[in-house]
Parts: sequence; structure tokens; C-alpha cells
Amino acid sequence: MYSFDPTEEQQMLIEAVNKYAANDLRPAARNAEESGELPRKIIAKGWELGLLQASIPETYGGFGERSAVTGALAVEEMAFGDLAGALAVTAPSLFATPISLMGSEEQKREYLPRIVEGEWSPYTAALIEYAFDFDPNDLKTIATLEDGRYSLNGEKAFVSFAKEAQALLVYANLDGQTQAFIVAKEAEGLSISEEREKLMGVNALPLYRVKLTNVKIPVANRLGGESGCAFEQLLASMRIANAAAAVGVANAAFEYSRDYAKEREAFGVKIAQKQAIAFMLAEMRTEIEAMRLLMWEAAWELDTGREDAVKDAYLASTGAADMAMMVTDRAVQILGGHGYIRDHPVEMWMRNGRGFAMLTGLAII
Amino acid sequence: MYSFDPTEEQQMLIEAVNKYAANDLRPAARNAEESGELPRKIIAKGWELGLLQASIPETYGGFGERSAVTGALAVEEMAFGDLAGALAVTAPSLFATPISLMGSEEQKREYLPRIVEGEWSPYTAALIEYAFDFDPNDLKTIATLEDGRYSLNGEKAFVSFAKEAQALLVYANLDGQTQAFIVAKEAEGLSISEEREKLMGVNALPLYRVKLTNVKIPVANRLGGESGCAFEQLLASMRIANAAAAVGVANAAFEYSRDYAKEREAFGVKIAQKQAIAFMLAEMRTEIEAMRLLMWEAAWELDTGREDAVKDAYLASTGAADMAMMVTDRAVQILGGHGYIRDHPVEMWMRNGRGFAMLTGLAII
Amino acid sequence: MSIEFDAPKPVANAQFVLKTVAEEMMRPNSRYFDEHEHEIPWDYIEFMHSAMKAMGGNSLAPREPSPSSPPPEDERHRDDGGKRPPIGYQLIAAQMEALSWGDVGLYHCLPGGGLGAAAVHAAGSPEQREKFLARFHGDKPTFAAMCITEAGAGSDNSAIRTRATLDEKTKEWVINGEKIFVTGGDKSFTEYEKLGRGFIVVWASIDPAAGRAGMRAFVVEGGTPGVRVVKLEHKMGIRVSDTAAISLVDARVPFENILGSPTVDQNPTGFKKAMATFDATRPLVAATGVGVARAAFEFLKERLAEREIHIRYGLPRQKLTSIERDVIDMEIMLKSAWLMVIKAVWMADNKKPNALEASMSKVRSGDICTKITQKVVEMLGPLGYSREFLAEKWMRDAKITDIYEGTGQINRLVVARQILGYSGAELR
Amino acid sequence: MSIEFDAPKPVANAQFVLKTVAEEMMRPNSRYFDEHEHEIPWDYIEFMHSAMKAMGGNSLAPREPSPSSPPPEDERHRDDGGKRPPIGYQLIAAQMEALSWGDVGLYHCLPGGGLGAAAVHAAGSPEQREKFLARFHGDKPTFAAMCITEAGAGSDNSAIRTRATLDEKTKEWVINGEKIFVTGGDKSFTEYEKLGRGFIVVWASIDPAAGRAGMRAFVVEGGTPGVRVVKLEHKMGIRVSDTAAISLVDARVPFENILGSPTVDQNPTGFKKAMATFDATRPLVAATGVGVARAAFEFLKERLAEREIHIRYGLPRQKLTSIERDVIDMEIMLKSAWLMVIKAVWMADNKKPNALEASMSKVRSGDICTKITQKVVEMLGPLGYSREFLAEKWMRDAKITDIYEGTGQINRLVVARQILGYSGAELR
Repeated sequence: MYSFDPTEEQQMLIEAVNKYAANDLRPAARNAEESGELPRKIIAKGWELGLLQASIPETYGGFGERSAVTGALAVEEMAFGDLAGALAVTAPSLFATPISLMGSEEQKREYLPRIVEGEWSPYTAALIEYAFDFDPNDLKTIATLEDGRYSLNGEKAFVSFAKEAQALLVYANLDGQTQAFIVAKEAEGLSISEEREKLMGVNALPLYRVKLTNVKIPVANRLGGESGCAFEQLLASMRIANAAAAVGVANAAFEYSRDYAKEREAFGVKIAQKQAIAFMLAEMRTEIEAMRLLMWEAAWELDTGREDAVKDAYLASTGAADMAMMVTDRAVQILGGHGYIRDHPVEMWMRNGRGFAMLTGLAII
Repeated sequence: MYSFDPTEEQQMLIEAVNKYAANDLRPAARNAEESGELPRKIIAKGWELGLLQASIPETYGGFGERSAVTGALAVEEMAFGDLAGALAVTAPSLFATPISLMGSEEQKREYLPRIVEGEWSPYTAALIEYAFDFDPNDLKTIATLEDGRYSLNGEKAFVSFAKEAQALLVYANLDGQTQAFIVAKEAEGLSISEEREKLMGVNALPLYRVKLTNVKIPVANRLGGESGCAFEQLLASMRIANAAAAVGVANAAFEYSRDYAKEREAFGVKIAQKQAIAFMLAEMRTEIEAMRLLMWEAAWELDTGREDAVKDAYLASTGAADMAMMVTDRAVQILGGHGYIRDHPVEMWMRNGRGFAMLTGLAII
Repeated sequence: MSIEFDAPKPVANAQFVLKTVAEEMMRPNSRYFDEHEHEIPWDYIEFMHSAMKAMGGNSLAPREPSPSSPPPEDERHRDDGGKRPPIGYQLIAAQMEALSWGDVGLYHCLPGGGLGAAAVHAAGSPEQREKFLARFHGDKPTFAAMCITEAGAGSDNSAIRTRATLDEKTKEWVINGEKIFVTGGDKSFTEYEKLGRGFIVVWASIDPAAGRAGMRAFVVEGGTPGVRVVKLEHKMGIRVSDTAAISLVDARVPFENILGSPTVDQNPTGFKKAMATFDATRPLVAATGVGVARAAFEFLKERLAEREIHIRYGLPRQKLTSIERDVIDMEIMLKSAWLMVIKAVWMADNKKPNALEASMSKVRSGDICTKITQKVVEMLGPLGYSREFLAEKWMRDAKITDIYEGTGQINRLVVARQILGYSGAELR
Repeated sequence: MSIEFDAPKPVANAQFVLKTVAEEMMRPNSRYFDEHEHEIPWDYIEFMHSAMKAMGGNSLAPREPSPSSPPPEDERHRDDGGKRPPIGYQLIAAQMEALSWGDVGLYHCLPGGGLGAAAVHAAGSPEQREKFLARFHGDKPTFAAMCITEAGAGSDNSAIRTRATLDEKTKEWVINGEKIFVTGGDKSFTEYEKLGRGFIVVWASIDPAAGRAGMRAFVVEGGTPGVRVVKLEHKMGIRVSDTAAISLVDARVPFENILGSPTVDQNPTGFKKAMATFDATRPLVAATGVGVARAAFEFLKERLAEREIHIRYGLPRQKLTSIERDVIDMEIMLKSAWLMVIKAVWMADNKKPNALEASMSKVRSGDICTKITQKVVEMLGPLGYSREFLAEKWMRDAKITDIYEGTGQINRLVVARQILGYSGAELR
């Protein structure tokens, strides 16, 4: 059956996340952006929503199963509040979700309870590398098996909370395949940049460069153990999260500029009453809807184990990134001079909006 | 100096061509399109404008020098009347202009006077081949030097007037370079399809498939003789002609839809008074202007021997093809249901408008 | 409820069956009828009529296969006696998409009541429905059409000038006016031997002073004296589908052929109600656009595959070829447009107000089917531009999607009004 | 005349010289001042002031380098005493493009009269010009600015609420109001030690009942009591350029500081005339957009070249990579946008009416500079998004081009009115 209504549970979750996004994340976003820091108590409050916890089985300290659809709905809502905040709150998932989905029994038992059962604590993953044609399926960070241990060499970019993270999940190229490796914070050869990364957007999220020089990893620390992990599935999950966040940010920009256009007068009428503005808004809304559905479908495919999930997650992420740029750019345009100044959030959303083309890896559902 | 005013002579020419385009080509266009034939007397009248004649030196029967700028101006005006008509009238240039520009002294003396001095008579050239990634610099029609003669093998598409042409200029791949070869109509191994090509547009132009099977050509028939020709220059000339024609067709569609929008009422006002329509027209006009200037610059560079001409002709042709599609599509949209029926010319212009992405080689300036 | 993307089984079955129909009965005829405009595809019409009858009228194609036909009530619940969710509109959308993939012009030649029957269904009394609609289940293929557009009134239906006056003596309506752009008007009105007697539904004013409140629809039987098909349009695309101009000069119609109330004051909402059927058709028209776009897209991929060009999904854009990037962008457009159609009809099936989603799906389909087909022609170069293949035809066929049943501009207006909460007066 | 595309020698020279200025004085400071908003780039200002003085005021940069400054008369003909065609606007456009390639924010910090001086030039008397404009050729860098926008009036200048009343006793104008988005307002009004005394030109109504006919501009000297810079905007881009909000509370201005007639009936065209200076600036603003876009485009090509990616011009699109196709499309946009600027200023120089071309150049530049810079950031991936490079800054800087001095929408309206022959009332 086709069906487009979230379940009642999902609906409740959406409402809870929306409330948090609107009342906590959004009001804090500008300050966080300018100061570079989102107050921990806001992160903590987001953590209490229990998104990650609900996606991890009871055996490992959680109270549910991963649902990509539910995750996508939650990420969209949270990014509707603030992208950087959403990425901060959900950062531990970058580490925990892959383990929950593909970790060995040992890995699950060792890491999940401690992440899930307490307060928010920094765990993260390192995927992105610093190249204009960065390709998650062709990483330049290399893993080699030497004397019964994996050795990791390379450099990672945009690693959230790297400095304080208890452990990182480092993605690396093992014989041409991307695999993931659990790296403890104290691992020798792991060096984290002093300076934070400075990007055009998401400045409230602490991101670091991470260098790996002959970092030795016990074989048991390879995600999934000996047999490794199905990286394509994890990548699909990250791409859907990226698309969901793009939809959330775009929708925030759409709603804000729509409301502004209904308020703002020029030449005796509200500017929304001008076809030029009204048509822009109509197209923004249409594009958002299109990409939301594409993203939902990919998530549903992932949940139901369809082969198409990998490809459709890619399509959704690609399309949503383009859409987010278009929509946020137009939101700024609708606000005109007011869109260009930092009194309104749309310029921030435009800067964030451009990020989706290159930020896959900062969220997972 | 920058300058954007045609010379007085050019201005007179533009006016003459415009008159012909508006009074002769345009009124005949729909019938010609549906019947597949433009009356010869209309072609003859266009020939009397003397466009080709004015670009060939007196020594060879003409009365001037080739000016790419002048040629571009004339082609735009003529295509403004009707694309198929413009391509028919100027078809002999496909053969004569390359000879005039790069032919050996013998070739010029043999061909130019007889083409230029009389009435319009069918001469043509064969460049295009039937492949989705057709590349004029990588032709599949091959020329090989055998026993002191060139042998041509391959198949050409979209060759105008091939059936009746006195001679064809066939472009072929000689050791990796595109070169041109004069092929007489009676050459052995030359076979021309019985059926005309059927395309989405330019149906008034008789186009044929031409097959070459071991067609033997004396070495003297290679364009430019032993030393050959600088094909890039000819290609630039064809690309500028293509861009100029695209601008002409787009401008026709723009003006027609603009006038329609000023006439047509809906909801109590002229539809041109609606921002949605007015903005479309504004963007059409802007795009046309942009591509016209790009095309002019390339033509001027060709005339003044700038190295950039080759590249800029490519840019102009590429950009103008996209522009023509956009503009003609919008013209149909502005006319709505009336745009879709063949009572109005815009649907024909839209079909022709799509052609510029693949019809380089049917005109030269 | 939950979020799910499984096509219901009847939908998937219809898609499967209709793919064969499209391949066997439509594609082989596409070029011929494109080149023989105004020739009626009798073999196809008769085959489709028999096939539909044989299958009970709704397995092969919807009983009222036209954009504006609401699905029969019994079909909505037929799966298991009403326990499963209704899927009538979903089924029609899938059928229309599949048949338009075959040939959107021939799709329009599918026998049935079309928009004319839809108007009777929406605005007629139960007796009228019975009287006028039974014919579509008869032995001969039968057509009906809707006459609304006039030369002076395109998207602006309130500008209709056709007039119906009551002859008090004979109790007949006398209709005068000129209608254009009547899809299937010829097959619905002209009495061809091979066809059952059809009708056209003519919109006219019974009281010009009353504006929209005076607008009524009249069933005008095929062959009615005074009514003439004065012109068959020559079109850019969908040439096999006849588009008629129809003139009515003192055409006399029985009193009971008026749909709705014969007086102005009693039925002020008649026009609105009938217009609402247009809203319902938007996602269905959108579905036809998706079908055409998919035809072009799949054709492109096949041609590329012949040259061993396979799309490397998953690469960063910067590593793609231009072709791959275009194909990927097209696939994003195509898939998402289809999902928008599905959502809009799913809402209709579930009686959720879908004015926004319906218009959005039409906006997007109009956009993407013109973009995709135009791009396919470009990418195929000489092969795309040649009439040896169908790509160029699909580009011509596709363009109508963004024009009929509300242009892209009109639908943007509707979307904008919905999202802004504006009335027609607030946003013109 | 004829069609030619050779840059006149002075233009080519200016481009050559200013490239070095941009590379040496602007680029190295770009990132610092982007990250230190509201810090004034003194070294740069003083260097540019000296350099411009040393070069006679117009070799290094236009004497009035601001978008709205008409070129000085003597410059128009200086090549050979008036025999050669005038190139003043062409020169300014080329200079602005070249400097904006360096840094469009720092370009806005170039000392000079800017829009304020332009208003004096356009609407002031010869005496006023002498009195108010001499300062820009003095020892210290000096600024002037234009105050027109108000919180309630964006593109709609007729909605201005600032009020000027004449105190009959003191013969002073008393101005009250709030202005926003004053480019360079702080440097023009605040009395910094390192700067000469500047002024702001404040638009106010002397008779609200008269509408536009009552609108006048007033020269308000730096430091005038009652006038305060109440806010410096925090912006997405061009952060080094100050954008001030200025409040005027009973600000007293000498009678002779009014530009144009002090009574309404005598000068009904004053507003229009002053507004016309805005028209003249459109291609110049467009030129700055082209400069930013070119910066991003060239940066992209350099990064690609480092990776041995060279663009294969001349190939059919179907043989290109996605990167090559993007670069080629960008180059088409960039080159043609520049040609549109050149044509518009060439027309201005030759006193040809250029309202259409001026607005078209602005529309196109606003479009292409946002598209190109956004695409460059995308194509460079993490490198594009990082503040380690300038690509992301150019994307932020570029966006203002489509907003200030008439948004893309306002300029489309102007273009549409021109091509349709409509008045403002006919096409709103």
C-alpha cells in the first residue's frame, strides 16, 4: 500500500522534536552560530528526546529498533530548528548507529550501553576528506592489515566533537572497500587539530581535522569484526539523513520567507500578493515536497531491505542538496536587504543550505 | 574600442534581409514546413540579396570579402524570418565559403565563379554523422590516401540538397584531423538516400543521408590542396552561424509571444500585465541579448584573427542552443493552448529551437 | 497508518498488464498516427474496447479512463469488501501513467466517457447519470467530451460567452456559441458507424448577468442539428487525439439535459462543484506527463546501454560525466514527480483535501516532463532530433502537459494561494 | 561605427594596473576583514587614497569610484581632446569589475564620494557641487553616503517617511526619521581622526501630501547634532563595508543644503532626476557582480589545473565530464554578462538611452554571479565550503548583487516595462 501518514508514534515524536526545535534550537541558533558554541544544556535537552535510544534494542540499553523513516522524520524536524544543533545533538549516532546495525556482538556490548544509558556524551565518526572530489567509496585514508593489526593512515576533515570524543569511528579504504574502524581517543598516532574547522555554515558545530599516522587498531575494532560491514548501507543511511536535514532547513527558509512576504508591504500591497514572489514560494514548496517524498521513499526502502535503497538514497541526497540551495537562496532573495543581514536567520540557512552538497557523513539515521 | 553599432552598410543589409525575412520567408514558412518544400522563387529572391556574393572577392565573381560579423547579422535576420528558409538560401555557402577561405587557387577559380555568378544552385556540404555523441573533430567518415588519391568511406546525415547538389564538400577524418574534400555529384561510390531525412524541425529543408563507399578523390580535391585546411576556423564559422540562427529564431519567438501577451486578455487584463508572464518575457529578452553579444564577439574575433575565436564560437553555439530551447519553449507556454497548435508559428519555432544543439554544419558565415 | 511506498497489488498488476498493451498496441502505432493526423485509429479503439469489456471494464483500463472520471464507488472498495483502503484514484493514475508511457495521444483515444462523463457524474442527478452514462458499457466504443474553452477565454472560465436560453414553448434549451480545444470532440459528436452515439457537455450561461452563478453544463447528444465540428486543430503533438472546434447555432437540447438547476438562484455552487472535478484531474494529468517523461528517459538509457554507457550511481557529481549527471538529475525529477502524483491521488482516495498536492503534482509534472524530453532529444543528438525514433515525438507530446487542464502558471497560482491562504481576489 | 570588442587602451591599462592592486592590497586582506567585521581597513584606505592622489585621481581608480558617480566630464574626452569616443563609464565599469575581483567589500571602502557625491552631482546646483565635492580631492580620505531606504520602504521609495520641515526663524531644515542600509554611512558621518569630514545625503519629504514631488535630498554634514549611527548591520557578506542605520532627531541642516528647489511646485522632476542616477549605476553594480563571479571562476580553474584537470573546449556536451560542462556553462554566463555590462555603459558613454540594457545587465549579473559562486563552492566540495579559501566568501559577497540597487525582481519589472512599453501603472 501507498501511505503517507506517519504512524501515531511517529506523529508524537515529530511533535516532540518540533517543539524542541522551535522552542530550544531555533532561538539559540544565531548566538550559537556567532559564538561557535551551542550551550550543552540545549544539547542535553535534545538528547532527552531519546532519538538514538529509541533506535537501539533493549539488550544494549536502548528501547527500540532503528527505523530509517522515523529517523528521517526526526532529523528533518530537528534541522528545521537549526542544522548545527541537529548535527550536535545527533552526533553520538554517528558512532552508535553503525555499531548497532553492523557491529559485532562484542562491539555492541562494549559501546552501546555506555553511550545510550547516560547523558549525551561526545562520540563521533570521521568520513569526509579534504578533496574537491571526495568520494566516500574511494577513500584516501588507508587501512592495511599488518601483523594482526590494522594500521590507519590518512587525514580526515569535518569531524564533529573530535577533540572531546571518547572514541571515533574512522572510515578507511581497506583493499578498495570502505570499512569502519573504532579508534579510541588515546590511540597513538591519532592527532586532532588544535584549531576548529572554519566553514561557511554550521559554525555552532565543533569540527576538527583528524590525522592518522600509523594508528594501530586491534582487528576486533573493525566494525563488524572480521567480516566487516556493509558500508553501502551505512552510506545510504547517512545520505538519507543528509537529505532529511536539507528538507528541514529548506522548509524553515520557505516558511520564514512566506511569512515575511505576507507581512511585508511594498507599493501598497503585501509582497506575497505579487506573482513574482508568490510563484517563487509556490516553486519552493513544490521542490521541498518532491525531495521530501524521494527521501521518505529511500528511507522506507532501507527499512524494508530493498536493493534500491542505496541508489535512491543517493538520488535523494543529490536532489535535496540542490533543492536546499535553491530554496534558501530564494528565501534570502524574498527578504531582499533584510535577507542579507544577520538579524534574520535566512542568510544563515543559505550558508547552511550550500553545505548539503558536501556534508554527508555528519548525520546518520 | 568597444562598439555595438553595425556599420551603415551592415545596417542597410540588415534592413534588406529583414524585409525579405518578414515579407517572403515568414509568410511562406508554415506551408513550406507542412509541404516540405520552400518555393524556389523565394529561395531565388533570397539569393539575390547577395550575401554569399558579397563575401567573395571580385577575382572569383563576387564583390567583397568575408566578414563573419556581417554574416552573423544576416543569418540572424534571415532565421528570424524562417530557419529552414535561411538554411536553404544560404546552403551554397556551405560549399563556397570554405573554398573561398581556404581553397587552393585552382579550387577557387574552378568553383567560385560558377556558384556566385548565376542563380541560386544547389551546392552543399556534409559534416554531421548519425551518432548521439557526434563530434566534428572526431569524424567516423574516414579519408585515406591510397595510390595518390583519397578514398572516402562513411556515412553522413542531414546533408541539405544532397540529391540535386552539383558537388559536395565532404568532411572526413584524415589521420585524426578533420579535413574537407570536394566530391562531384557523379563520383562513384557516392550514394544518396532516396528518402529525405525526417526531423522534428526544419522540414522545409531537403536533407538526405549520404553514404560514401570507397569514393576516390583526386588529391587536388582536398580543400586547400596538399596542405589542407584549418578546420577549426571553418568549424568556428559554422558554430557562429548556428548561434546567429538560434538568436534569430529565439527573437522571433520572443517578439511573437510578447505581442500576443499584449493582445490576449484574461481575468480582465492583458496577460502581459501579469508579473508571471512579464518576467518570463524579461528573462527571454535578457538571454537573447546575452547570447547575441557572445556570438557577435566570436564573429569579431574570427574577423580579426584572434585565437579565442575558436573557443568563443563554441561557447556561443553551446549557449545559444540552450537559450533558443528555453526561449521558444516559453513562447509556446505564453500562448498556452494556442502555442500548441499549428495556427501559430511558435510551436514550429520550438521544434526548430531544439535543433541548434545538433545542427551545426547546416550554415556557415 | 504509516509511511509506505509499496504499490498496492491491483496497481502493480495494472502496471504490468498495461505495459504489454502499451508495447503491443500503442508503440507500434505511435509514428503512423503522428504522421497521419486526423486519421482515427479504429483498430486500436476496437481492440481496447473489446479488451476492456472482456476484463470487466476495469482491469485493463479504468472504466472511465479519462483524467476527470472519478473511480466508480464499487472499485474503491472492491479488494475485500471495503476493509482495505480505497485505491481507485491510485489505480487510475497508474493506468494513465502506464498508457501514456505507451503513447499519450493514443491514451486520449481510449473509448469511454472522458471529461464529458465526468461532468455528468459530478453535476448531474442520479437519473441523468443513469441516462447518459450507460452507453459507455455498450457494444460499441463510445466517447464523450467537454466543451468549455472559448477563443476569448482560456484559463479564465468566467469569460465564457456561450449562451443557453429556454424556449418556453417547447421547453427546450437553445444554445449558441463557439467552443475550441475540445479533446475528443469529433469522436464524441460525429456519428461514425463504428462508434456508439456519444455526447458533448457544453458549458454555457443561462444568465450572463449572474456571472459564474449562471454557468451551466448541457448534455448535447451526438448529431444534434445546429451543432457542427468546424475545425480539427493541427497540433505540435498528441496528433492522434482530435481537438475540435465546435460551433452551436440555435442548437436545441431537451430541458432535462441541463446539469444542475435550471434557475440561477437555486444552484449558486453548481459551477464551483463542476470545477472541482478539474481539481481532481490534476494529479491524473500529471501522471500522463510522468508517463511520457519515463518513456523518453528509458529510451535514452537503452540507447546509452547499447553504447556500453552505464550510469555510475553513487559517485560524487565531480566524478561523473555530463551524461551521467544528466541521467541522474532526470531520474531525481522523474521519481519525485511520480511520488507527488501518488501522494495526491492517495489523498483523494482517502478523502483528504488535496488541492495543494494536486496542483503541486501538476506543476512539477509539467516542468519535468518538458525538461526531461527536451534534454533527451538534446542528448541523443541527431538521433534525438530525427523522426526515425520517438524521442522527438515525446518532446512534442510532453509539452501539452504544462498547458492543458490549467497551465503551469495557473497551477502555480493555485499552489501559491493554498500556501499563502489567499483568495483569488488577494492573489490574482 | 561598427561592431568591435577591443577594450579601449585606457580600459585595458586600468584592468592591468588594478589587477595588481587587487592582488596586493585586497586579496591578502579579504579574509581578515571578513572575520573582523566593523574593523575599518585603515592601511588599505590610506594606501588607496595616496595612490589615487599620486595618479591624478583617476588612473588607479575612478575619481568617484562609486557605482553612481558619473564620470567627470574631462575624463570622458581626455584621450585626445574629445576626438575619440567617450569611454568614462566603460572605464569605471572595468575598474569596478577589476576591484571587485579583488574584493567587493574592500571596493566599497575605496575613499571617495560614492552615492552621496553622485546625488549632489545629479541634483545639486553648480555652487553646491563646488562646495560639497571639493573635499574628495583633499589630503585625507573622505567618504559620503546616500540615505534613502527606511525600514518600511525597501524597493518602494515613495513610501519614505523621513520628514524635513523648514524652521522659518533660523532658516534651517529640521529633519526627523530613521534610515537603514546606508552603505558607508559610518565612514561618511562619524568623525574619525584619519578621515576628512564626510557627509550623508538624506532623502526626506518636505510635503508628504505631495508624494514623490515632495521628496528632496539634503546634505547632512558629518557630526551634525541629532544624527546618530544607531547600528552597524551584521551581514552575510561584504562585511568590511559598513552598512549603517542612522537616526535623525531634530537634526538641523542649513537652508542651502537642500538639493533642488525648497518648494514643491517648482521642482516636480527633482526626484525623478535623482532616481535616474540609480539607472546609470545598474550596469556598474552589474560589473561588481561580474568581478566577484570571475574571481570564483578563476579560482576554480586554478584548483582544477592543480589536479591536471583541463577543460576540453570544443567537445560535444555528451563527451564532456560534469566538471567540464559546468565550467563551460559558467564561462558562457560570465562572458556574456560582461558583454552586457560593456554594452550598457558604452551606450551611456555615447548618450544612447540605455534603460533596457542597464537593467538587463543587472538582472543577468545578479543571476550569474549567484549561480557561479554557488556552483564553485559546490564543485570544490569541502574546499569550497571551508573558510580556508575564499570561494565561500565570494558566494556570500556575490548574493548582494541581486539585492541592492534594485533587486532582481525590480529590475525584471523595469526590463518588462521597457520591452512591453508599459508604464508603472500598467505593469505593477
